[in-house]
Amino acid sequence: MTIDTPPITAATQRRGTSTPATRVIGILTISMTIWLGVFGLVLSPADRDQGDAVRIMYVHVPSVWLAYLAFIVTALASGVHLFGRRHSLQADRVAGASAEIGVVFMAVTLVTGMLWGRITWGVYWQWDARLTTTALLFISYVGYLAVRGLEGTREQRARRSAIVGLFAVLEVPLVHWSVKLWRSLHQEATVLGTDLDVSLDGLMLFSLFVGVVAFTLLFVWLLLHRSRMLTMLDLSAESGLESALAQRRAEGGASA
Amino acid sequence: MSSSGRIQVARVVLSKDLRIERRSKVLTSQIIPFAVVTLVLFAFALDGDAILQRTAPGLVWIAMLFSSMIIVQRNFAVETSDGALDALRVAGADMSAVFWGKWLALVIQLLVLEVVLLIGAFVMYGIEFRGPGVVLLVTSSISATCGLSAVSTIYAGLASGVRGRESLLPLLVMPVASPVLIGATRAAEAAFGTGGTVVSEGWPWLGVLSVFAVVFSFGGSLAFGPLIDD
Amino acid sequence: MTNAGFILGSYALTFGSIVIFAWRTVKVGKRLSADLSDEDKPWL
Amino acid sequence: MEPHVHASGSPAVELRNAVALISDFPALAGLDLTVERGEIVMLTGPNGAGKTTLLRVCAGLTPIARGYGRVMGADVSIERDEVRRRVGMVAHSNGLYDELTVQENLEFWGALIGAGDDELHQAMSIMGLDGRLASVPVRGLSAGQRRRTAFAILVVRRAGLWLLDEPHAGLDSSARDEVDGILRKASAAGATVMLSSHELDRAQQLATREVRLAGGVVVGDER
Repeated sequence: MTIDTPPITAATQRRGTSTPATRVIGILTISMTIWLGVFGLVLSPADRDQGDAVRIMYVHVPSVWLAYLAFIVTALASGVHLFGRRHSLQADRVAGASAEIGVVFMAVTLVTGMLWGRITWGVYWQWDARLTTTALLFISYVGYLAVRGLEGTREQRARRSAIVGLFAVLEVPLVHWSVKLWRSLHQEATVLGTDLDVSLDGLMLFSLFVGVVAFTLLFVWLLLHRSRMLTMLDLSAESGLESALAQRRAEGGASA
Repeated sequence: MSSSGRIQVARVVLSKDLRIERRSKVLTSQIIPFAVVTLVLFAFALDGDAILQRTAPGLVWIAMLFSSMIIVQRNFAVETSDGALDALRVAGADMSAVFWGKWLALVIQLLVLEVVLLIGAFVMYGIEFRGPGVVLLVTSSISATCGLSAVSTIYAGLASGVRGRESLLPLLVMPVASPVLIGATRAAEAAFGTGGTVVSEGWPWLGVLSVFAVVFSFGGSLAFGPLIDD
Repeated sequence: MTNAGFILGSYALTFGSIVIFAWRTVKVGKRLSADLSDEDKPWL
Repeated sequence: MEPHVHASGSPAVELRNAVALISDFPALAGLDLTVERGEIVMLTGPNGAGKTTLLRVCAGLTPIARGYGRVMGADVSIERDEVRRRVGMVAHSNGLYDELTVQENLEFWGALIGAGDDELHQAMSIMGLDGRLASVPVRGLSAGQRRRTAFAILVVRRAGLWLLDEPHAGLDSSARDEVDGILRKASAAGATVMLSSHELDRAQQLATREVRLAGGVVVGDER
């Protein structure tokens, strides 16, 4: 089987999914992340109540922010695909790329949250509204990615996953509301407050701010690269169509 | 298609599903025994009358959730085993009407199962029905069943005809259905007075369950066509 | 620093995941890029 | 019972350079085909030639990725629902509910499209399904009887274009003759028939035309 490959120039190959813009964002992300490390681990003070454990917050809160941001982008892009006049496949790829990023950071959030919980509450897990909603949301988006992996045409994949993506968003307030109601009726289980019982002073707040900025930049960088990667994944299948058609017709000619 | 035409399609699909169930008796000969065995196994695992009485509402609803996965898979296997779903598509049947028909068929099957499970919990776990709790129990169970049925039907439709549907369906349904599990369990606890709860604590749950049922039934009727027919 | 293992572990986990995920994305992108002509890359 | 005849001036099927993809595989690779009303077209060709996909495209089940297609006067890309209303398809599977009787299966379809009882009975008698057979659950039928039930549904639906994927498969020779007889009758009543088959000698007897597919395109066309 021969596949016609376009001429490969060294420049094309090296370029990959990056552009000047992503390189700038990348450099900004790296420098902000270094600052996050410096502020989070060195410059910011230990908390009065939590001690050094508060330092986990500087990676935990930005990751959960990034994950939720990613899922919001997935929902918006799903809506653009489903309700847009052109049923854009590019929107679908953005939705998929964003969900993949969200799932990775949701996993990071859950694990860092458990480590933090182990230090401050003495247990890894508590059934409070925020943790439970986060865990269920994580599983929902694992399901979303499973739906994207189903066989079928790109249009089918896009439509199915856009619908599942929108249902997953509908689910968030319902899950959160029900878990919250559940916990509020069972006061005995909420001895350990899971709110951020941290009094944030100036430098702590600033460290958190650095983390949020760093991760927002990181999200933009990852989304650009990842959606371009998914676009190429689709296109490389499509650009094979001409040769696949020729090959398919030759099959007919041979047996006629 | 006119709205009377839609109602006609939904009614025809509903009566067809129920007639198939009456003929094949899968619910009575397989699903109900499975659910009852689950209740018995819970009793072995959670050895102790006090624990069982305390957890009875939750166990009943977990058994419901698992059984509903099997019933809905069966309801869609009927459509796909001989290509009837394709035939429905070629015939241009209104898919949102098909959704309502299959949704109501599942609601009815689940309600039958629920009655059996509640009787089972009454006999085996020692729950007690209280006069004022009955209204709460009935209304919350119906709302929960409507919501659960909607979610299951949407995702069973999505998963029908793809490889690996048996494992995909629970992965998709379980997280979404978690408010139903929480709400139905808490409402049932309030209705039974489990752990000293009073009936009035159950009413907010009826709200959660009703909102869930409305959102996912109407969402499902809109989404079902595009999910199945693409 | 008290609980240094947990704290440094969280940082290592977070940054490690980011690096692995980003590196894989870029690497797959480069591999695919080699097989496609520039018209197929609307961002260029 | 006359099949619906829509915009009878146009051909039953008109495909121009149609490409249909199954995942990324071009099952139809730029196929051209015109079928006039009333023809009985036999599709032949090796396995994987694209026969099933061609039938599914005509039924509005598989979309075309490129090219142009009209079926019974309706555009397959734009007026998909209209196409579906005018055609009927019996694939390898018959689309029947095993637990229901022949009559109940027909009643289900009749109720879906609002056909009356007399239409159902007429369809059943055309297919020789009246009397004792009517009240037998479909799971208890022979392969030929199941096929006849599926055809009866096409009659009830008054499909103008019958798309049949291997209607002879799994049938004994008398049942095959029966199928041929039914198709001639349907054709005489005004329906256009497209069927795929591996049986070349049957093609010559039954069909008014034999279209040979290979590699997702038409490679032979004999009347």
